[in-house]
Amino acid sequence: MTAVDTPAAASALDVAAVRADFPILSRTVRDGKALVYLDSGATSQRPRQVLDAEREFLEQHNAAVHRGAHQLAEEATDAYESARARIAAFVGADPASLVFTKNATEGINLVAYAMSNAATAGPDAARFTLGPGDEIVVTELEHHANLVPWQELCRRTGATLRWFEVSPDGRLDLDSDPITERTKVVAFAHQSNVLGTVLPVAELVRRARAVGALTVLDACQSVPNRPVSFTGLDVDFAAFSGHKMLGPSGVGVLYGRQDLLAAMPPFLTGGSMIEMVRMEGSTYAPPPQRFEAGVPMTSQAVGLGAAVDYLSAIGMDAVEAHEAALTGRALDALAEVPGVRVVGPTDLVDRGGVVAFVVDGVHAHDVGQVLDDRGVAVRVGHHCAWPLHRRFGVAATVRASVHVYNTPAEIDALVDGVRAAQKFFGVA
Amino acid sequence: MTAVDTPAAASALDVAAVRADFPILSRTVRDGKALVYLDSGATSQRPRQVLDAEREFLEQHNAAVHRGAHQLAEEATDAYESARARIAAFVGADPASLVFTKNATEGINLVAYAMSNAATAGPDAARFTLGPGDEIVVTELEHHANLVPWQELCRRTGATLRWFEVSPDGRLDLDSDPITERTKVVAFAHQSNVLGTVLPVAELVRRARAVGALTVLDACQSVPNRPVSFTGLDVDFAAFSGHKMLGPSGVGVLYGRQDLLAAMPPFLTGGSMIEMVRMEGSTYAPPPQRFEAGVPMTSQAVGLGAAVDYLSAIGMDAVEAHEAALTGRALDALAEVPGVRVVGPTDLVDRGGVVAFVVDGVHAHDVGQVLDDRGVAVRVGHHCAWPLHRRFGVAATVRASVHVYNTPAEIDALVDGVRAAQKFFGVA
Amino acid sequence: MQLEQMYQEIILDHYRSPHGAGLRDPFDAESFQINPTCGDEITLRVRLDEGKVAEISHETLGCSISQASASVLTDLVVGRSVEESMRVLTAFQEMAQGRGQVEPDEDVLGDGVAFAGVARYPARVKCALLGWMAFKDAVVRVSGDVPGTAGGTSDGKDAT
Amino acid sequence: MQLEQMYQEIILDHYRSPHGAGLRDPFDAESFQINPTCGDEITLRVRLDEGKVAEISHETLGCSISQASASVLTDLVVGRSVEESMRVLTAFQEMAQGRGQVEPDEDVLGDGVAFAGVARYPARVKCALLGWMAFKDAVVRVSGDVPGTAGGTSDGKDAT
Ligand SMILES: Cc1ncc(COP(=O)(O)O)c(C=O)c1O
Ligand SMILES: Cc1ncc(COP(=O)(O)O)c(C=O)c1O
Repeated sequence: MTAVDTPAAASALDVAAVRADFPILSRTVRDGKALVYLDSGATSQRPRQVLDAEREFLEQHNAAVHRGAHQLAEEATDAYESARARIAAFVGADPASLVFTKNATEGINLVAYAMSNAATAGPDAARFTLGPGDEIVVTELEHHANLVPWQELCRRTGATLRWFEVSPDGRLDLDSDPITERTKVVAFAHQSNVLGTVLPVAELVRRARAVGALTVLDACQSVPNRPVSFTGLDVDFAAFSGHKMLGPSGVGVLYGRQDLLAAMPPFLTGGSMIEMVRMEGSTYAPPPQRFEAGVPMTSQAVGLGAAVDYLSAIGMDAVEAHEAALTGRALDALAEVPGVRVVGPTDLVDRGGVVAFVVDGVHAHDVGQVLDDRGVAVRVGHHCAWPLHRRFGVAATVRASVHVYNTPAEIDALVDGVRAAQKFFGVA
Repeated sequence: MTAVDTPAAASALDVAAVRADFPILSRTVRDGKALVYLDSGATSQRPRQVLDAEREFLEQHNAAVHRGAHQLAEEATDAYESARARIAAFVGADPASLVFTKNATEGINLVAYAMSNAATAGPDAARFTLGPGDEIVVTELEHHANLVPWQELCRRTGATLRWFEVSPDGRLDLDSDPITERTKVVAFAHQSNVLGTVLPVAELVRRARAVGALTVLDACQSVPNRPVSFTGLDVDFAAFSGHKMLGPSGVGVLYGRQDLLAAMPPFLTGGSMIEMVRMEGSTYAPPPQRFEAGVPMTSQAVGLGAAVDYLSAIGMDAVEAHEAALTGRALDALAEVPGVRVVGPTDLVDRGGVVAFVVDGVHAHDVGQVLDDRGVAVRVGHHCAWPLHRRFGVAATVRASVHVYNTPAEIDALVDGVRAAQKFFGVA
Repeated sequence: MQLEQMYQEIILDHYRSPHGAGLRDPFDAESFQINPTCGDEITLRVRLDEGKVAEISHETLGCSISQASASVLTDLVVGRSVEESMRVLTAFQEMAQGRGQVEPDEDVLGDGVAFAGVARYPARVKCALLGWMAFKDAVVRVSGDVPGTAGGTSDGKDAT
Repeated sequence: MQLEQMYQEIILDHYRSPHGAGLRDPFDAESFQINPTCGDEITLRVRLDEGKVAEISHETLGCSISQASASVLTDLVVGRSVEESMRVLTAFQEMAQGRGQVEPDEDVLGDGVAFAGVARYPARVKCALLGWMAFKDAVVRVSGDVPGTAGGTSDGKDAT
């Protein structure tokens, strides 16, 4: 649980040099306080390399992709597909298995809707159909984005939702396993956006496979922060968002095993995803085009490609080590503050860089306000994981989350701020 | 049909000053040829005001909107909601009736999916349910984005698709009206993206209303090019895309009458659109939040707000007049070229700035290649309106489309290029 | 430090010993409201008597602002006619949503003016309004309609 | 002007008088392929005889490139064994998708080398391949599998 555990690779990340790439980090807030941005778990900031890549694209190559026969359209298409290829390499996947979406939420909804669409999509799609008696398994720690779409899929199809529970130390309770022969989908986060817990993906995939269920990985809190290979993890689907990994908002990725994507009915329909359209009916293009209806988020894909290049240049091992060091420092320091309780694992084993906590006698919103007043930006509330908060008997937590640009001094500012909040509200 | 019809307001648009705002227009293509961009109907270019607004947001105010309690989150939320308000004013609507989507395609799909979701969404949503015996009416000139989602909705619900036909002169054939008491939805383009034809919205709304059907307007080719008020047009829903109106890709808008949005079940589900989440089930926020699941396209909404400011500063009357002048010039000049046939109205009555044509004896792709070789960027193919092309007995057309930055000289370059193509392929 | 502008002593006092805290019987209507972003909850009961607000009691699971606000609400509306209380509510809401631009009227709002500082923090406005929305909802449940207000939660922004 | 590099005389000649144009009987299999971006279509028939391509006939509704390509295809594969024809197809496809980086082998491709210029225009690659994909599909329909090729249309990028 201490900073001593930090791999040597952490030294590979020159945080001062990194910070210089992020224009927003030099601004001040609340009457001249330096910004201490500890809310990257909600959305990260963008380095100028990403901003420049998007701008260069828009000032030189912008056109509708896959649709035009002029030079700009060629260049735009190349930039878009090159981004897909680089992002695919970054997550250990083939470019043809990557679908661009607007965010991870859309990616998960895409899978859920394709499954209900399977009911009317003919024999190829039969393996995706669900009905009464079938079950979908999630976990109690899911972000709403990987919970509500499955609730709604159950509503549409008559299937039943089941879930793994969470143990008091913030780990997945593998003994609460609801997977049975009726299970058709097992959807789970790679890392909790509240607890920081990294889930045992291999074990969950093994159990899902054993009953022939499909696996859907919510990789929003893993792809930005450590080396991830979807083919290595052997999941069937995975989703993540650009804005949490130094890339633009408005772009996300759904990964799908190619044989599954090829058999899956479309979700959004319209231009660019068709094979043949008649008034009487239409047929659809092969993946990934089948799942990219309409003019896509072109410059955003280009920006995400640049973000992946940026992260790769630092090295994802170094990113992981850097965040582990900061997390260890935060866990150690918060453990020293009486009345502060971390919700989630208190050591660094299978744990990423988000730290949620409660302060006895001071509501999370009030802690956050004191922090904000000192320039420290954290998130307060249920962080779109309301059932998890209910399970821990709290309405809201304070969550600090780190990325490549954070420093040990910023962790110290957080802890100082927590003490100041206790003092302000008279509980210490 | 001639440039003489041009309203005087055209002089209000200083095209040289406008062009100076668009960095991409000063680049060259194909070995030093000046770029003549006549493909704005597919996607428009962005002025630096839009690029700057997005960058300023990202360098100063970026955070997750509606989720944080720190200063950046406040500023980001304000910027996002201010953009919504300005865009709403631009299309004559209340901010609460505007939902941000990734593009128009998503907006139309949203309505179509909400309607099939209504089947399992309880009594409030009953007015949206569809089933066998119900009918959806579209037109033969629709973009695939306003056709395929309705085909798929019919597939999901058992409803039947009917359509208005198109007359030989490229107008909607109002006598082919398939609207009956069974009609539940009438979906149609404000302006065809191929013919340029502006549809008789008031008459279609009247006929739909008479049978109690909902109206869905595809405003992709009208909002960018002329003054539009959705409340004035009295449609129930409307959709458009940012990238066609000088704004970013990855952002679009769905307009919906507030009482309808309030009763409509959600489409994409996840974070930010909920009221209360339990493992057992969830309830949803009021619109527009209900329809904006996940971290939205924040900087893109800000960019679209800047695009709307930019267009408003020029004045949409001036934009319309400018485009009419260019369209008139193109129609006149093409009429002089033997062997060239315009597909669509050949006068400026109820007609916007896209001109599609065929060249006898030279395939559209080959015409496009000759134009591209001369720096003239047009689109060739069916422009995602395949049934319309079939109706006119052609596989592909050449389409030139204009926006604020185009000049009469660029129209001349187009026409010269068409003649050159005829010469190159030995048909003139 | 701007904190003191927001957390004025009056607010902290109400927060430490909130008036009306603890649910009481009998009551005419009860309203349960939540703040969907932070999960805060209030259960509020109202008892009317001959067109007047006779009693308010509430159980608030929330931050200092929402607790203090429910307390101030209790002080401000108990003993008033329903119509008057709705005028106070409107004034409070206008101040809270005024982004610090609305000058509060101390004659109408009493201790409520202390919340003027909260109005400059948009993320906290919902906290300040949580109890008030519960009060309004409870009154509607008793009387079927709310005299003297227009819209309120129906703009979609402040519904809880 | 780069146009001439793309529209080489050989291509224009084939376009003006395409070989194999007009559907003929008898045939062993027919394939219908479309280019979803521009709506171009080809119907292509193939007749095999003792492991050789005996006849090809086609009706092509498309641009100069797709018509000329179908014509060159006819010249190149008629009279060859199915296996040889698939080697030619692979070579043609590699060149067409090579972005101008693949040096074509004239011994294998004959007039087909004229399409090397097309490879530099990604939007036209599908035009050049339309007839070849139809040919491959038709051969599969006769023989049930395609000797000597790997993948082809299954990469999702060039399926028509
Ligand atoms: C008339 C019309 N409708 C719909 C669309 C689809 O817009 P988007 O691809 O941005 O969703 C377009 C443009 O492609 C269009 O021109
Ligand atoms: C674990 C997890 N899943 C899903 C999401 C949803 O991502 P987005 O809102 O970008 O779709 C988030 C972030 O908000 C997350 O942290």
